[in-house]
Amino acid sequence: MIRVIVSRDAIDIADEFTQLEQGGAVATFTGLVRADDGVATLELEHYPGATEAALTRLAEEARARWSLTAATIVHRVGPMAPGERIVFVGTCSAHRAAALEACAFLIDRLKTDAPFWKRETVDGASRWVEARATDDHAAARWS
Amino acid sequence: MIRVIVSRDAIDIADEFTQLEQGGAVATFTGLVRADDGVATLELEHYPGATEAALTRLAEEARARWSLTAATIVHRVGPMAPGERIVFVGTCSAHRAAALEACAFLIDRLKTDAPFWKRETVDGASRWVEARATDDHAAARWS
Amino acid sequence: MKLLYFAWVRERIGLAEEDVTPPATVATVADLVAWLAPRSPGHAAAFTDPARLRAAVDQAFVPLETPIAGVREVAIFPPVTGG
Amino acid sequence: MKLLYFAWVRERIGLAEEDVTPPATVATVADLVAWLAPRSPGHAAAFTDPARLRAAVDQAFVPLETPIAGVREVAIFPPVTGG
Repeated sequence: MIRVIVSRDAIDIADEFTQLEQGGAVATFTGLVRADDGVATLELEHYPGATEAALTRLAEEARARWSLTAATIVHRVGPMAPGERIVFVGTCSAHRAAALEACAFLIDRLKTDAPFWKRETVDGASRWVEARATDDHAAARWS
Repeated sequence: MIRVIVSRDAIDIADEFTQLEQGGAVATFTGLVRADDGVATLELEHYPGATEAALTRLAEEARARWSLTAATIVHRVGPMAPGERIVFVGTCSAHRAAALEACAFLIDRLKTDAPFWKRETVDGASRWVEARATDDHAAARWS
Repeated sequence: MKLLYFAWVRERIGLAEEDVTPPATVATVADLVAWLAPRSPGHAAAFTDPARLRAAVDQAFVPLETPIAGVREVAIFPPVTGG
Repeated sequence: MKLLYFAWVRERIGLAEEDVTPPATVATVADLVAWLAPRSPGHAAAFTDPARLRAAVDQAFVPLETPIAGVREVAIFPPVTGG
């Protein structure tokens, strides 16, 4: 089962696990708003329509490549506070190596292939987060 | 924070996430009792004392090697039904690659380094699960 | 042709979207960016450095050299920073 | 010396643990296994094939060639299958 959600709502981990658990091995990655470098709020902008299509393509690619029984991508948009979950990626497979690799693939590629933009407020000043070259490298190792 | 639990109780995912979320990136692996090959029940035996020590050593090793802010290993013992969670491994780090690698390390090494034994009941017959050579290979790639 | 702008591209231009009809000499996304730049001080500010821009054509990510003949929607934005 | 047995080793022997005092000629875990085998038909059945056995000495996993002089607790069991 492919599940792709782009929403302003908080991510419910217990509910996501219930949906994912379709086999013997479940791997997940969760990204949280950093609380440690003075970020007061984070705001996520996205490209409606194109975002969901990009995430669905990624999930379908992972499902085919690693024979997954389930793949979930949930990404929040809108304003968020430090410590809140921005993104949740989950994979389920009969085999643990497949679940783990597919999960790493999804989060690496999501960082470079999905149209999201982060805006941070630090010490009262708001700025767009710059893309990092390390994300391109992480994504490139899967192709 | 290192958290190691060996218990007959069901694994509460939402609670484990709350304990793990100590940084920007959380990776988890969850193993479920397989429901697809006729297994009616699974029973986990362990070596009390030695189990907790082995899991704590593994978690400490992962924390030092990947600079984790949190590492959790929860392993159930006793009888379990298909679909139930046997094991939960979670890692938290400032960086996603560290969290993902440490999580894969923990589950690979746990399979070979912790004193658990599985007994399955299939079609009314009970048998001890045989160790698999692939688990040794998966664990060896970390040393 | 519908144009969509995101993040600081949107903010500098002051518009989230607009409709334009570029001449036939505007063949690629890069040509489009160069053609748009003089429309306003905001467009000029957004399109100063094309190396910092990315694009999608009909919702697919593409290089700026991609032809735009016949496309309905072009989005122009900074490198993505999700996840 | 306290001995602990797990999984099918425990089942075949019919004991989870026992206390033994092996002679000084029993130097390693492998020697101990050979010395224990004749104690009962259950011990013999459990220790038929030492290649299928693993051990821990004072709760640390060790090869069967490990010396046991001075140790308090030896556990003998099949390869582990957790996770």
